[in-house]
Amino acid sequence: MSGMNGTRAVRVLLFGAAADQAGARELELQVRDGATLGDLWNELTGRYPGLTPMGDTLAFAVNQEYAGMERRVSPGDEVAILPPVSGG
Amino acid sequence: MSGMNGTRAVRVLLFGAAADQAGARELELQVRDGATLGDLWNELTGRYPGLTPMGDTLAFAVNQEYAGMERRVSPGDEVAILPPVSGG
Amino acid sequence: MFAIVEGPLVVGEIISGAFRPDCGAVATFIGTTREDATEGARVEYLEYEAYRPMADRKLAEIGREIAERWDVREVRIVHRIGRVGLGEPSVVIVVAAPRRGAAFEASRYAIERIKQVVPIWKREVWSDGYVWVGSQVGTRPAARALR
Amino acid sequence: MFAIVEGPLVVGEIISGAFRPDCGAVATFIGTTREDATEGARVEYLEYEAYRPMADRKLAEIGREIAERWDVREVRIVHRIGRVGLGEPSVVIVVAAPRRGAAFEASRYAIERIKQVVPIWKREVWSDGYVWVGSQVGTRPAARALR
Repeated sequence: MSGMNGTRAVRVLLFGAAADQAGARELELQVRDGATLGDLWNELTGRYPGLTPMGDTLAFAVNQEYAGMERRVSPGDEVAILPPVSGG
Repeated sequence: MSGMNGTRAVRVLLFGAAADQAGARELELQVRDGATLGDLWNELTGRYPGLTPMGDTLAFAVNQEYAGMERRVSPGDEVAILPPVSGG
Repeated sequence: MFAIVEGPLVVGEIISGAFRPDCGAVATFIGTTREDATEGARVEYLEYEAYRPMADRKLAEIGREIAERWDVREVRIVHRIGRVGLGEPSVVIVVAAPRRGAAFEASRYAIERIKQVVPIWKREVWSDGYVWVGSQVGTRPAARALR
Repeated sequence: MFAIVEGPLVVGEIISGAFRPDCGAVATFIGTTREDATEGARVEYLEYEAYRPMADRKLAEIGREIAERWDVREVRIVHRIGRVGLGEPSVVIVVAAPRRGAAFEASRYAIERIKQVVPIWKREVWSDGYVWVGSQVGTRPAARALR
């Protein structure tokens, strides 16, 4: 959501091995206007370098639908960091 | 089994539609030495003509294993007349 | 476990009994009796008849064929005979395997083989007579016409 | 019926609820947790985690994909999450169809799709640590080496 100071926050959820590697399951990130999932990922790995080696294996969802790195993220979006699924 | 008079009987079981068409589920037939399933079938259709139209669809078993028309039948054998199976 | 039984099949028990810690996949196939209807008549129930013990032996033989072809650890086939109501299970096939490919393939193989070689026959009892499935012989008007 | 549940799956109930008089075939797939062992260590139990409600929506989406591709009349997928003991079911898939070909194909499709797109993760808890299946990340000696 847009704050009074112009910052824009998205909610980021991490699952499975990604939560382990980051040491966090849920956090908020400020994103600038026009930011993409790719920008958010760069920000995230800057803060949690343990995620970097998982990069190639991860999928991303925005508002509970799979999305590519070019996808724009907006305030209030729910972004999820999804390791290779292993249900069944 | 060989009787005192030299006759040789096999037990014949009929199932499903074949039992319907013959009007019998179980019977004994005398067979001569060296008789085959084919001979027995001829004897059977002579006695129960209702079976004749089913001939092409039937399978036969001797002592509970599928057998062809050339198979010899011996006294004490159990012969089964098997319409197309429809289990499952 | 290969069996021909009279009376309802308790599907959950048959299946759960096949769970094994060395298997990750359990594929099952359940045949249920299907409602059928034509103009003015409908199936009321089915009645299965088996040639025993040949049918029992053939079920076990299918189990051996499966064990030769796939890495499976448990195969169960239970076929019901006698009167079976509509929508009720007539056969339950359970295959437990380490891997799902084998479990799927073997369960499909089992039902195809049952329909080829196991001496069991199904009679559909309609509101206007019966018919032996596969032979089209019976007391229904249409079946009588084929005699 | 598409559900993600905590606690044991009652397989018989899930399956029997899918029997329908217009269907002759019910194919099911049950995934069970598999024992695994390496030198000096073994799996003690599994723990599943889901991203809900995305996972629920993806299960329902698989159901819609199946309905578009095959003539099926009932599809049920129930996935368990949380701790699951060895040899216990973690997922039950049930497909009822008029004909068996469709039932077999659709049940296989369902498990393959679950393993592709449903956000559920499995953690193997070993006697010497845990590992996230698929990521090979965890606290086991071998998993730590990969970090």
